[in-house]
Amino acid sequence: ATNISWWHGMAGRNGEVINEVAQKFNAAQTACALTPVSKGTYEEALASGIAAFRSGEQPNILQVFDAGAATIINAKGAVVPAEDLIKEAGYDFDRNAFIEGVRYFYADSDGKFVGMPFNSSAPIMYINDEALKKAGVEAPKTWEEFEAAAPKLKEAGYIPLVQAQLTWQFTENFFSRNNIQFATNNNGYDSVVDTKIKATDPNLVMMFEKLKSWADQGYFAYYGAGWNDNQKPFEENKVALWVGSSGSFGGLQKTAQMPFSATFLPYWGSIAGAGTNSFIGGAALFAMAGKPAEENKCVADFFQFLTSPEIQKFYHQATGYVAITKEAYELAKSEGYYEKTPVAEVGIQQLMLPAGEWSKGYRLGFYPQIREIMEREYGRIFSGETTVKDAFDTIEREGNELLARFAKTAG
Amino acid sequence: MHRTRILDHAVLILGALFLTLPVVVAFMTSTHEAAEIHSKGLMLSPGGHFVETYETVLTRQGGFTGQVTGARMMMNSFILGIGFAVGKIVLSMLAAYAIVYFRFRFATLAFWVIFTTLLLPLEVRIMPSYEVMSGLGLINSYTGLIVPLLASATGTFYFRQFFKSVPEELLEAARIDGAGPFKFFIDVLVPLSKTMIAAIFIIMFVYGWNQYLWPMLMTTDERFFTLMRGIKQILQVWIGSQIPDYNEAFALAVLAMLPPVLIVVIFQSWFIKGLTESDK
Amino acid sequence: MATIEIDKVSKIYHGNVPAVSEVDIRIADGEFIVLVGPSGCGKSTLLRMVAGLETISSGTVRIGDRIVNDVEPADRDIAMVFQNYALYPHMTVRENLAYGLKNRRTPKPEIEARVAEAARMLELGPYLDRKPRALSGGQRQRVAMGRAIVRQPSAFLFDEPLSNLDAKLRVSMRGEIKRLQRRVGTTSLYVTHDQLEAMTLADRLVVLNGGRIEQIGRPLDVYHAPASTFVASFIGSPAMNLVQGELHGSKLAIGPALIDLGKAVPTQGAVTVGFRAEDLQAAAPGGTAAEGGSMPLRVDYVEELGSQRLVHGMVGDQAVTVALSSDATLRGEMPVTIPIGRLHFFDAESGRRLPWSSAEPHRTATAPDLLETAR
Amino acid sequence: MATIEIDKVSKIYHGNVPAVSEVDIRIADGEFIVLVGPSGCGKSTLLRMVAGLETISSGTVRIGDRIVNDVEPADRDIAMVFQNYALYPHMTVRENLAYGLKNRRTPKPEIEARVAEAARMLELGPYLDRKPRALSGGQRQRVAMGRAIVRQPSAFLFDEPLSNLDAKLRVSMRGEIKRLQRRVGTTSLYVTHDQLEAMTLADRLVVLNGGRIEQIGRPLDVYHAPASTFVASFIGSPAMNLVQGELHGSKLAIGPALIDLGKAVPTQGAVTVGFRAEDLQAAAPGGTAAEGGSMPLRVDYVEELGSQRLVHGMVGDQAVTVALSSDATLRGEMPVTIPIGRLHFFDAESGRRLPWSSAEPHRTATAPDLLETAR
Amino acid sequence: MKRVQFSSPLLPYLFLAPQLAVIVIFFYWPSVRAIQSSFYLEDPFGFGSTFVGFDNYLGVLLSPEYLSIARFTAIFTATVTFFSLALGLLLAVKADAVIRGNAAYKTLLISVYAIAPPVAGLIGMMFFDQHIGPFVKIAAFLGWDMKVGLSYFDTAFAMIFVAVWKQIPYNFIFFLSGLQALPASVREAAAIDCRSGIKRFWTVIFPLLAPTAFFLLIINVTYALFDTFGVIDVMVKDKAANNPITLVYKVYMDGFRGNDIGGSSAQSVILMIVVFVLTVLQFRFIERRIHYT
Ligand SMILES: Nc1ncnc2c1ncn2[C@@H]1O[C@H](COP(=O)(O)OP(=O)(O)OP(=O)(O)O)[C@@H](O)[C@H]1O
Ligand SMILES: Nc1ncnc2c1ncn2[C@@H]1O[C@H](COP(=O)(O)OP(=O)(O)OP(=O)(O)O)[C@@H](O)[C@H]1O
Ligand SMILES: O=P(O)(O)OC[C@H](O)CO
Ligand SMILES: [Mg+2]
Ligand SMILES: [Mg+2]
Repeated sequence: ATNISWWHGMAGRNGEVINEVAQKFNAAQTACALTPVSKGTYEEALASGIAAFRSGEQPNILQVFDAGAATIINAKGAVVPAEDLIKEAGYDFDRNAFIEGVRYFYADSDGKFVGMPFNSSAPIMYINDEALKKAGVEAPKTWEEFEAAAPKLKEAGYIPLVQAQLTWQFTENFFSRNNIQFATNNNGYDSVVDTKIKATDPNLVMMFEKLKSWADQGYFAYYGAGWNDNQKPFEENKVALWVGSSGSFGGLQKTAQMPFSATFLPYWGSIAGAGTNSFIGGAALFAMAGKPAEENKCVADFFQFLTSPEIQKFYHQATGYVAITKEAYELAKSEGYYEKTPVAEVGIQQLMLPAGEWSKGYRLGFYPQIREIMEREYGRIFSGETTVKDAFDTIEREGNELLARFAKTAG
Repeated sequence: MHRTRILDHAVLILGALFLTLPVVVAFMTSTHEAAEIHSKGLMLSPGGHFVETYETVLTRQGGFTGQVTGARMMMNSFILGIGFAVGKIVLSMLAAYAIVYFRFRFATLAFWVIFTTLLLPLEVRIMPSYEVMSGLGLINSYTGLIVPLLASATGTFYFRQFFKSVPEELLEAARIDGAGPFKFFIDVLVPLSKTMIAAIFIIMFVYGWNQYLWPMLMTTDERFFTLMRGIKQILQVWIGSQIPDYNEAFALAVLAMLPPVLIVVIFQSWFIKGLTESDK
Repeated sequence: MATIEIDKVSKIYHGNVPAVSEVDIRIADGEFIVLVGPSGCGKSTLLRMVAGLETISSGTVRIGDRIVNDVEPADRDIAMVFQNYALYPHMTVRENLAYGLKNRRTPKPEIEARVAEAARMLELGPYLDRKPRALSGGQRQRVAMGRAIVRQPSAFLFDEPLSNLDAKLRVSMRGEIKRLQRRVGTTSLYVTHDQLEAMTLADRLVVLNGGRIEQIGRPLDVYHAPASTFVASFIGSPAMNLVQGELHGSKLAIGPALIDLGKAVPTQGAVTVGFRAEDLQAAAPGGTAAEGGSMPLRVDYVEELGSQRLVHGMVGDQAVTVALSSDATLRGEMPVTIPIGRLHFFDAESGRRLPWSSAEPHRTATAPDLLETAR
Repeated sequence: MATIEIDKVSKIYHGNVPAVSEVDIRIADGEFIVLVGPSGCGKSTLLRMVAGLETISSGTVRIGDRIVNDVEPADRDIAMVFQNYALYPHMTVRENLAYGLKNRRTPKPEIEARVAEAARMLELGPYLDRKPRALSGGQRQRVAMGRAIVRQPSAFLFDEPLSNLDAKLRVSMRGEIKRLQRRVGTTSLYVTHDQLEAMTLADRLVVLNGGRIEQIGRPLDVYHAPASTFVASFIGSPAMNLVQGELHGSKLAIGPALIDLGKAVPTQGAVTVGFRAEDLQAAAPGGTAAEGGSMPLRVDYVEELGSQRLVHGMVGDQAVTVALSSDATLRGEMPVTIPIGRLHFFDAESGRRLPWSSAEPHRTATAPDLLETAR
Repeated sequence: MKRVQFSSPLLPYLFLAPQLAVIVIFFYWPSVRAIQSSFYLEDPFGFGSTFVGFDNYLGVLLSPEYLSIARFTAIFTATVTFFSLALGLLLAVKADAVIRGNAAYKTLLISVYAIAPPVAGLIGMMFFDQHIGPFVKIAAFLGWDMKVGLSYFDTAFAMIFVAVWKQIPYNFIFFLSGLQALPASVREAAAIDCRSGIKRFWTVIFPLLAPTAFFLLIINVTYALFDTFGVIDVMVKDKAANNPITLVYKVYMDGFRGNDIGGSSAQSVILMIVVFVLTVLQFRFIERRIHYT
């Protein structure tokens, strides 16, 4: 059999599910043998993949997360576009089989799939049912509604709002949910040259000013950049509303000490055209270039295998990540999965909301580092070391420097 | 002279507590259930799940190939620790022998070439090192894990200091007794260096065992994962969106510290002796 | 066994001051030569050149009839005993003794026989399986000796082999070394800075000073006719009294004392006068000087050694020590006399011995000769 | 200045064998006491208990009229000179000297005056600003002495202060210490294992053996009337000859020799007989024993010391050393005589001195007394 | 070196060869590559690189972010070095002073030596966890609302705390053996000359320990600069955010995580220079170091 390797950035239960998927693939056919390897976090998996590529040791398949998409897609020659690979292997490829929210993010500006969407998630809002009942409020759809409900939630003895990742949930998906332009050059899709991030967008600044004032009033709590630090209080029934990943669902079911449900990530009612779908989160799989044809064929076989409704359904149910094809979604639905576990449907529904001009995706080079800058500045905002205004000025300046630098290296 | 005894003991007891308590807590915590730790925090008393937790950690077949058990990682850590220590001792003893006991043209140059490596730890040149390694096809091999770490002069430095302290007359007596360079090395110097070798072995074993970043980069094949790599894996859960298996994390941490700590504690007298001999 | 010829040998370290300058010594087969001199005078350097542990800057060293300048130490057929013994700490006594032989590929049975013989001679039998650290200083010293003996070399070289021992042990090991060397009859070159050791051990002793030979001779010859003030003050304990004197005709003035030498001496004017503490006698107060000159001694302090007492005092402004039997009477101020024949004269400037000096260079058979008959 | 009283002092390390057992010594004001004994006999331990560096297991130590058992070393008003000098390597000589005074808050001008005075006394002036490592052994020793002197303590404690020096320097520093102590008159307790040092320095010496006092006495008393074979063999060089003898009536049999003591002695049967090498004389061959017994000596080997020769030989199967003047004639087999009055008898079992023994315990004024008048 | 040495035309080179080979291949080659890359701007995947002269250096040195990390590194290094040395010394002095239980204390105090930095980080991270960390609870009791991971100061405190904790045993061992190697008689002489133990310590014992202390100073600086990598990596939980990090961590972040080869190489070279200067200082002092024997 032809051996192919797959480096990913998942651990724990999610890592085990990846192993199960690979086993299923290996069991389903004999021509190819797939070996997945955990390379640490998303960031580390990308970095390891790049380091390995430089010395010709790259795996066949590399899992790259949303923020790293630009890095790998812009490196012409690093990957074989998934769509080409699959077609070359003699399979049909139908972009429209994928759900709306998944369709564009890992595609080039022509819509050709470069990466193969795999574990897709959406930032959704988890709801502590007990808390809302106690406070006598409904789950907010907009931030305005949240503002109104917050004092009551606080009064009921809860921290009204906590989130898990400010960059993904309150920055990137702020732009998508409110349908605002994130960066020039069509959110970076058109060219790397002269792409500029619009971090000082007045609406974004307003959002964070709100967050800051909510934090000051006790309506919002921030525990730093660590995901788990922020998730913990929700599990412990101290928090009313928690913005997390649709992929957190499986874990929460085990740890949450109270009944919970979920709804869409709120948007601002005051912003015209808001309420569009969110960017897809999670990660995609990329076929690395420089591999022999028979290995590429195996990769194509695997991608094909992945998109099969059964596997999608399995993965969706085992992890909480959303199904990426309509067929798989329908399958799960038809089996009554969402009636039993309505929370599992929230993410996919959010992704299937109508798209806006700016909710397809973004493509920014060195974006993992730009996220680091944001994380740093957000930390400063909430520890009172800087003002929201200054923070975004810094993010925009340093972000643009990085983008310019990236343009140079990619040019 | 003997008045402040009680104060002395108080300071020592506090110090010992300060240093060892966290380790004890880590151990105690590892014997509780994850959910209990999750809600109640760290533990000071034993929890009764010692056997299960450690059995799981040691034998649960993680990874895709099912080969990443705690025991396997432990074995790899051992191979790395021992391989590194032995390699280091062999290379550096030979080099120090040449430098101290031979008169040759480029002695000073050799000395400097070797000792400038004290300048720059691996972390700083990690990227180019990785490239060189993969250029040589050493990724995913014990050689690749071990050999590059040998590229530093600490061992040579220790042995050089030690050899310098060996009485001159021994070499002179041996020469009169008809021992050439090989004989002298094998018959006299190596046996004389026993304590020193033991001490360096301990130091280097601990160093090799504790390697973190390098094995993380150098191994993509699960068969080569070390304990530190395993810990990293567990930590990742912390970062992500799931509950960490605190108990297992601590069990793994305890397993990771147990062998080197035991070695240091058991052989502490050699260790201290070696350290002081090499100090000057 | 062999002769050793050291011919105009010099050693210059780092193109600098010479440590050993043009030393000539011819050592007869079986002879016991002691190199003696103060610290830093070049004794070890010379010995180590003979051993081959130090390169020879100029001159030649011959062992037997072979020039060994370029011969490896192991091939010179010598054995050496070091000050700190240089035993291999990780080997047992037996292994220490056998090591040199093994390296020479001596057959096993012979090694065993020689080790056994050496152990017997040195009474090391019970310790053969101990490591050196389990031995006392004296035992270690004996192992070092044994290591030299088993090799049956042409020559023994000793570099201060006793100086790490305490006083009592030193005296007894001294005797042992001497007896052993007599017995095996091996040519020996022995370095020490202890004049007593030199006197008692040497067939001939070589006094070194600043890398040059000051005097070579049989111990008693050197004792009784030191070639210079340096030798005079170095050999003998307590050290020879050396005072400034003035010669006028047949008269010698030492501070306040005037001594009649009986006959005129070739040199006149300022000289250094030497006389040994034990040659001085207490004169009866007010009595006349018997057969020598008398000097007034102001006693400073007295050291009781039990067998004798050393009286330290001043003659004029010069320090003089007198060795008296322990029953002599003492007074604060006392005249002491010196037999004329026991006076030594040295040039006041160069310190070299002057031809007119104590009449009797040696009086009896020297010890080695006697010993031959005594056995 | 003060007296020191050591009263039934014992030291037991780790509840084990006692290092010092029930030692009683009363040291008079200004007296110079030397503790002497072989290695490990407890000398240092005792001294260190007086210094306060070691706890006292039982008994009391009194300095002046204060019991100091629980007093800190710094408060005992003593100064100590260590074997390796224990100079503070990071301080200059001046700072070394001043350190103890500074800690005592002595006024600056006084410190300076005292340091200057000590430096003058010990001729340390030129080295005051050097660090110890730039000094020779003798100079370091003097700094150590100076450090003790500046403190003007009630007592000096010395632990083998000279044993790191070479032979010549040791002899001269010995003289210096003695003179200095006389001059400042400070009560002193001095430890050494060198019997010569003990003899020459002590007003009284204390011979220790296995933690117990073997004998206390003035040096010559001890020399001439050793209380036991231990003391006899320890004090005096060469060591006293000790041989097995048999007493029958007034006859003493030593191996082949039979000596007539002239009168019967209380003890009979086996005894240990002691006589000093220098008390033996060579008898004319075939001549009759003059006023003592004669023993046939088979000469083994001879050591020439210049001033005398030591003849080592056997009487029967017992080793005997004879010190002869360097002009005595030697033969392989020679009779030696011993004055009856110089024989010592010891119990064959216990080694304790037997009442009948050499008639003249001491013959002249001892040195210290003499010195008083000599100055 | 030795008074007597072997001389052989080949042997010394033979003995040196393995070590030199390893060093040349795994040290010099990568180091030269690092210096080389520092002058280029490279595409992460290695498809091309542009020579940019000193741009990478300027970029680094002019970045306020880099300078603030440098500042933190300096503070971190100084604090960790100071506290781990001081506490190690304090414990060593006390362990040296007591006789009873000496061995037990020694064993307990050095046991932590062998713990890997990431394991130390892991334990530290749990101790300072915002939700279950016992230290945070103690701090809260004292009125200190500790937010490790959010508050720069609190995180720095926790990092320093863990780094010091990990390093104390090392210093303890060296100080203790240094103390025990001091000539007993000098300490006794001091006991006779000076009543106050504290004064004695500062005027006699500490100056004599200076060589050991100096040696440790260098070791500790190196430790704080480089070996704390594992501690920091674990304690920032993969998200540097506005948490304090050190220069080495920044090299790793930019180079390995950020794929900015040129920039991180320039940082490596800057670090090389810093360490080089430190080493030169070290050698100078060691040469001049007083030998107290
Ligand atoms: N390796 C060397 N390099 C330079 N000078 C040296 C060396 N070895 C000895 N010397 C110098 O040569 C002279 C003679 O030294 P040597 O060791 O022979 O003296 P020594 O008589 O044996 O003295 P000691 O009694 O102290 O052993 C001394 O001045 C010494 O400093
Ligand atoms: N700290 C200690 N612990 C246990 N035993 C000790 C200690 N110090 C000394 N001893 C033992 O006490 C006895 C007396 O020792 P001490 O040092 O007083 O002898 P010493 O007469 O000074 O010998 P030396 O001439 O060798 O200095 C010895 O047997 C020694 O082994
Ligand atoms: O935790 P995940 O997999 O849902 O991913 C979240 C973000 O997309 C990471 O950038
Ligand atoms: Mg010498
Ligand atoms: Mg002693």
